[in-house]
Amino acid sequence: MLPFAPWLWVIPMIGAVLIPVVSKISGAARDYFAIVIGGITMIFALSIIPDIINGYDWFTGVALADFPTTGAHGDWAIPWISGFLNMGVLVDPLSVFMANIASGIGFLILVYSLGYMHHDPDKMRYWFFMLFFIGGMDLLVLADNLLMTFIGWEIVGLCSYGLIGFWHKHTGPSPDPRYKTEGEYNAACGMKAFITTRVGDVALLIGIIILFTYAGTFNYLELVEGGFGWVTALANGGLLLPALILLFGGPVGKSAQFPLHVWLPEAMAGPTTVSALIHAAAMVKAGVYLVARVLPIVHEAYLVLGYTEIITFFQIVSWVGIGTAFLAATMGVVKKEIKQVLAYSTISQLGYMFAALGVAGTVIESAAGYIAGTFHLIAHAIFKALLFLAAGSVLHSTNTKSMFEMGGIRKDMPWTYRTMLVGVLSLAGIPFIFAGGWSKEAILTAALQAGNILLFAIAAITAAITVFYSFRMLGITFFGNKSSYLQEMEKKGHHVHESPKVMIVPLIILAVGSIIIGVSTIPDFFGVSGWESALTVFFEELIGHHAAAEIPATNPLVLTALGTSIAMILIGFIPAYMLYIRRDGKQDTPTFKPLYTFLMNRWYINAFYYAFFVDGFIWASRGAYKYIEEAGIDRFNDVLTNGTRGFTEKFRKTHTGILSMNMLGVLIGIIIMAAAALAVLLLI
Amino acid sequence: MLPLNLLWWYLGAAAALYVIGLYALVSTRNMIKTVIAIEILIDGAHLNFIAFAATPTAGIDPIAHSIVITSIIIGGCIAAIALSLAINAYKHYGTIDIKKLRRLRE
Amino acid sequence: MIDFIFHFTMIAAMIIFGLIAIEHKNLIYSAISLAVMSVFLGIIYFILNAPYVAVFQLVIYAGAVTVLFLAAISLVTKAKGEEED
Amino acid sequence: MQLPTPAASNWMLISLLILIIGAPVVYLLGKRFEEKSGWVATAIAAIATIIFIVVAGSNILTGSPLYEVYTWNPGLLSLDFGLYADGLSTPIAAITMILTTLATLYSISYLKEEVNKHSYFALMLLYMTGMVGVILSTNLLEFFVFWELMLIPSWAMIVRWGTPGKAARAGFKYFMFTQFGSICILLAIGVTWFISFQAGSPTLNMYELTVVASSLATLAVPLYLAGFCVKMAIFPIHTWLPEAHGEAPTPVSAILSGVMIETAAYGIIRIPVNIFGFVFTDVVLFTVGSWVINVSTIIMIFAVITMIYGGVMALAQTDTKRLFAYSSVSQMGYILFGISAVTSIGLAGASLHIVTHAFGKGTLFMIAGILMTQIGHVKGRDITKLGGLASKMPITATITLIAGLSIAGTPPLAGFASEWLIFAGAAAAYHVVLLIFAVASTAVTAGYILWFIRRVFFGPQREDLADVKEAPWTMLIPVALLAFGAVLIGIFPNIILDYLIPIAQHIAPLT
Repeated sequence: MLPFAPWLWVIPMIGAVLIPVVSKISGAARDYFAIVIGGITMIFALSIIPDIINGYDWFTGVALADFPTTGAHGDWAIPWISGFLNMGVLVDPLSVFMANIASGIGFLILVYSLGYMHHDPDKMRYWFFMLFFIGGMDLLVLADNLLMTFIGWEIVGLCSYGLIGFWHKHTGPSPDPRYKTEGEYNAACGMKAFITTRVGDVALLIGIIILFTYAGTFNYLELVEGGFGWVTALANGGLLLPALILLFGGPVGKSAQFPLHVWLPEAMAGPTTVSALIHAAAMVKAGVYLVARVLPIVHEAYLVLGYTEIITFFQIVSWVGIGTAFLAATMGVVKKEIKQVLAYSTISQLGYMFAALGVAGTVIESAAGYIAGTFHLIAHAIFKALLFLAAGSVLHSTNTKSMFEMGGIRKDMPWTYRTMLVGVLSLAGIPFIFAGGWSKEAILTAALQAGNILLFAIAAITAAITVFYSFRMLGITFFGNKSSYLQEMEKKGHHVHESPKVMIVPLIILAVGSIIIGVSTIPDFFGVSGWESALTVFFEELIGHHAAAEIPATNPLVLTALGTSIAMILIGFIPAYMLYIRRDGKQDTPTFKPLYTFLMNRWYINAFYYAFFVDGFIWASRGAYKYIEEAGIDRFNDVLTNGTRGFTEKFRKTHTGILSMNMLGVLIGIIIMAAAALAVLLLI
Repeated sequence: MLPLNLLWWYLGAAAALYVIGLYALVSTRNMIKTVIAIEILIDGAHLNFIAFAATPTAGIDPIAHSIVITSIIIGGCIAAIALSLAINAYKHYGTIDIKKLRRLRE
Repeated sequence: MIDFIFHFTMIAAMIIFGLIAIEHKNLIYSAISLAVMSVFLGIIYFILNAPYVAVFQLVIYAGAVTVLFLAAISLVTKAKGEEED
Repeated sequence: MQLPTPAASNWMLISLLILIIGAPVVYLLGKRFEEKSGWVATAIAAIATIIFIVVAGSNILTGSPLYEVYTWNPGLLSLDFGLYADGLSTPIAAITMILTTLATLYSISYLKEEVNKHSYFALMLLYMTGMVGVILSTNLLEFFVFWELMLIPSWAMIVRWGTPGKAARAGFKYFMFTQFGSICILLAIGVTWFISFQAGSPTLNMYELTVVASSLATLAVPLYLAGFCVKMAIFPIHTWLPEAHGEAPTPVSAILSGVMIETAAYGIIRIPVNIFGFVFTDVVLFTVGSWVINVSTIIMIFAVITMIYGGVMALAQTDTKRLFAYSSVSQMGYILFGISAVTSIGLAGASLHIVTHAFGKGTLFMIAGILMTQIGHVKGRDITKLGGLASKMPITATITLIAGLSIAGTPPLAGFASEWLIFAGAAAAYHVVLLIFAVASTAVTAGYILWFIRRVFFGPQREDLADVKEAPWTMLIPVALLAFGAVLIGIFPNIILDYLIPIAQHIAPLT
């Protein structure tokens, strides 16, 4: 409702630029300035929600009003490069949801950071990147064209790079033997994240540019207009599927899907707040957002034109998603660090979202899968931020990363424990009460509805694994006896204590939020209008009236999905309870050693990438430098010069300076010329 | 007027003088002889000019004549200077053998 | 015919004296041969309708240059026993 | 193209004359006040820069290019000495003058230990004249004269003030390669004149040449391309660049990499593409299946090879200046890629990339110079001996990050604005396969830049670098201004592109 939506990304960016200036005043002023900027951004984000609820026809792209009339959100566009590109803002349900996640959760995390980053000396850099990130994320989701989305996309990547490597000065031992100190490892992790996502971005940029070449526009609304002539042109050129897959490359990189998922676990090297905001709630959702943004356009094109390449594309999306979900869940089972477990669970949950969206694209009625995917996105943003912040609270207080050095601290940190429990239950997808319950069931329903039984089965198995590792994490961290590490710390007089209020309050807000979202879905399980139908109405314009006929709660598909979901929760929970919550101080001893090693090494994918793409590439480039550049081209140049010099040196010897010799040369020349003249004469 | 077939003979004579001069330059090591060779060379060139100037097609060309006269005078100067160089070289090094003079340079 | 013979004679004489001028061991003879050659060349110039050239040829080459040569030779030639050519 | 009526004023000539006259003035003054000669040279360069930017810029903003013409040689060829600043040449000339002025300012600190400074600064002004003249000239012979004027002072500076022991060889190589290119250009200028002579209107004015398709045009274009590609250091003939840029004194490296080699790109846009554009698209060399290989495709293939090869070579370097030099090779590939697509978007992108690369690479070379002066001329350029400098030199580290990411094409920095235009230009000519390789090389770019930054600035603090201090302000101000330019152009590329795109559309043979 507040004036204009671009302020959402302009304000935090300007705030970020001002941070170095404000920090000249005092440290406290800087911290509170950042919080205020975050708060203003959140208010702006919240203020757009009523506009959306009042209805907004996305497909026709009716602008609310022209800039700068009061209340303008829609077609705010200024020419950025005249004739090519307008900078504009697109306000629709999806972008408003995403902007609220980025700004709202971002604000809570900024508040939390006041406590968490209290002692850090480099807070100026921290606030700068955090605010810049919020601005970039808002730009990404509010942009009305692909190129600006890409710009926001790269800005968040840049901030992610800056924040993962934030602690590059730490001198502790490195977790990875490739690096000497912890700081170097952190910087390397940031670089790994940037380069890996860059690979996806390359594909995305190619896809955007191909789309631009054929459609002549970057604008989402203009892509829909005009009967999808560009889709026909692409299909005739045989480029439809490649272009879509290239476009999907960006989300694969940014949302850490197989085969580019390797960067996200390393991204946990940054501060926990960063992990919570960037690597759980906001940035990694950018990929899901982009697919959700493009899906209605492409799906509509399929319905109009009927190119089967589009269906193939969505099948690829769904299989990549569910494959990643399974892959990451298995890896998460064995991890020893609390943040690593959460990282793998993030990858896994993102895979779920892609699976839902992919499934939505393969059927005519895309609404069910689409809403399941986007709803899971929102729910996950909230409970994963909660989990990370709770984990951060634990880390802050125990001063260690490994879960096995914690244990039995639920009495010392009651609020952290309670909020963490809410998060874990949400992650496990406990239906009826917690966020994540309904969306998981909806994803399963969508898979069934699409008739994709194999995908359904893998999703169900993954759900069980998810329950298992989330309770494993909870059990090892909070239950059982205190570890020897903690006991030693207590001997030194360092007791585990509850975190300050400034950290606990955001946790509670997020926990309440996830319960509210969970409870609000209760009617949906019984076929009454609840969240699902509300969302369907909400997204109706976006997904183009292709909602499924109402699925009654008694529908066997829904019941099957719900039953499977509950069964999987039990299957996952019982062993986790036996092994980790009711344990008697036992350490986690691997049962199947080969499988354990295999999972611990992340299916050897990471090692493979390092061997081939990092070390292999550097090795190859050094080899190329040595053998092609130095021994080849450079050598050739030298041979050329030396050869010329050698030849002239030899030739110089004939220049004796003796007059007789010179004259002999003249004589020979005359004779040759005479002979030539004679020959010419004779020939003529 | 010089008949055309005779022109060929004079051109041949000029070429012969030129070749003689060159041959002398190649073969001799005496500086005085070198100067003589140069003079013969120049004479060959002069003869060429005059022969052409005397042909019926070109008519008697006073420009060719004046060029040759100038050149003759220059040739005399060349001889004078070259000889004075030779004398100086002789006074300095006691020889006029160009090979020996060259060795002295090194 | 007589005309041709005269021409040939002059040319032949000139070339022969030119050869003598460069081939003779004695520098004095060389210089004198050069002078004689110049005289023949002067005659040829006369034949070729170039009287002024002939005059200059005779004055400068046959006269002045030869004198120069002789003077120079007399200055550079050593007594007996010195190397020649 | 129709040239506008010549302007009544002669500000551009004055700006050039200030530089030309300034050079001997600096030399003569410097004999007496050697320490102050740098300041005098900086002031002269700054005055010329300001005059040019104000005059040409105000004309561009009003929508009419600035054209000045003087009778040069009224003889057989009727040569005019013209200076022409339109939406394409103005930004490039402006960045050339800005970067050179800042490099001159930077040189004051860099050359603190050197002797004979006044000759250096006099040469610098001459060098600047050459580059600006190349960009502004309208006449092919005038172009060539300035082209040579650009070569000789830079060669002298490399040889005299470069890395001791290595600079002579590097300078020789630079001179020989470039001179080879110059000969090709001279030949091509001759052929161009002959073509216009055949067409009945002999002229050497590159804006008035109208050329019809002839077989001689297909001779002229390869000659021009060979000549300019040597200067641009395209793949097989690039080896002079890493040596020359690596061993030159660092401010000169910044100019060499930042603007000088781009003048060749400007030359390709202005001469072969503008005059003989049809050769690029119409001359089909052969066809592979349905893939038509024309001149444009061949150049694009070389450009892509250069992009990837330069990037891979940069990964293998352990010497900062050589790393940046190979990075320049790679970036020249981008520019040639944009040009050789001969689409209007591609040309606009390539022209913008000339400017953005000048900002980015100029900054990075000056950063290398800062490391060398603050740490040591030998040690400061060896990446393996550096580390953890971010806490010692926070400003330098920040600026390096900005400039490096701009080179790597990260929005919202300048490099991205030009790179996507280049890629979109290639896509507009439907070179999808080449496009994929080209965009993939941006990942390599990000790789070597970030790896460099990580190795030099992040990681543990090394004990032998404990007493390193932040650079003096005469070095920091230039790099900060350039980095600010990179950010500014990145956020508002339209301040250049709005005036560039109409000209690119006019030049481009393909729409």
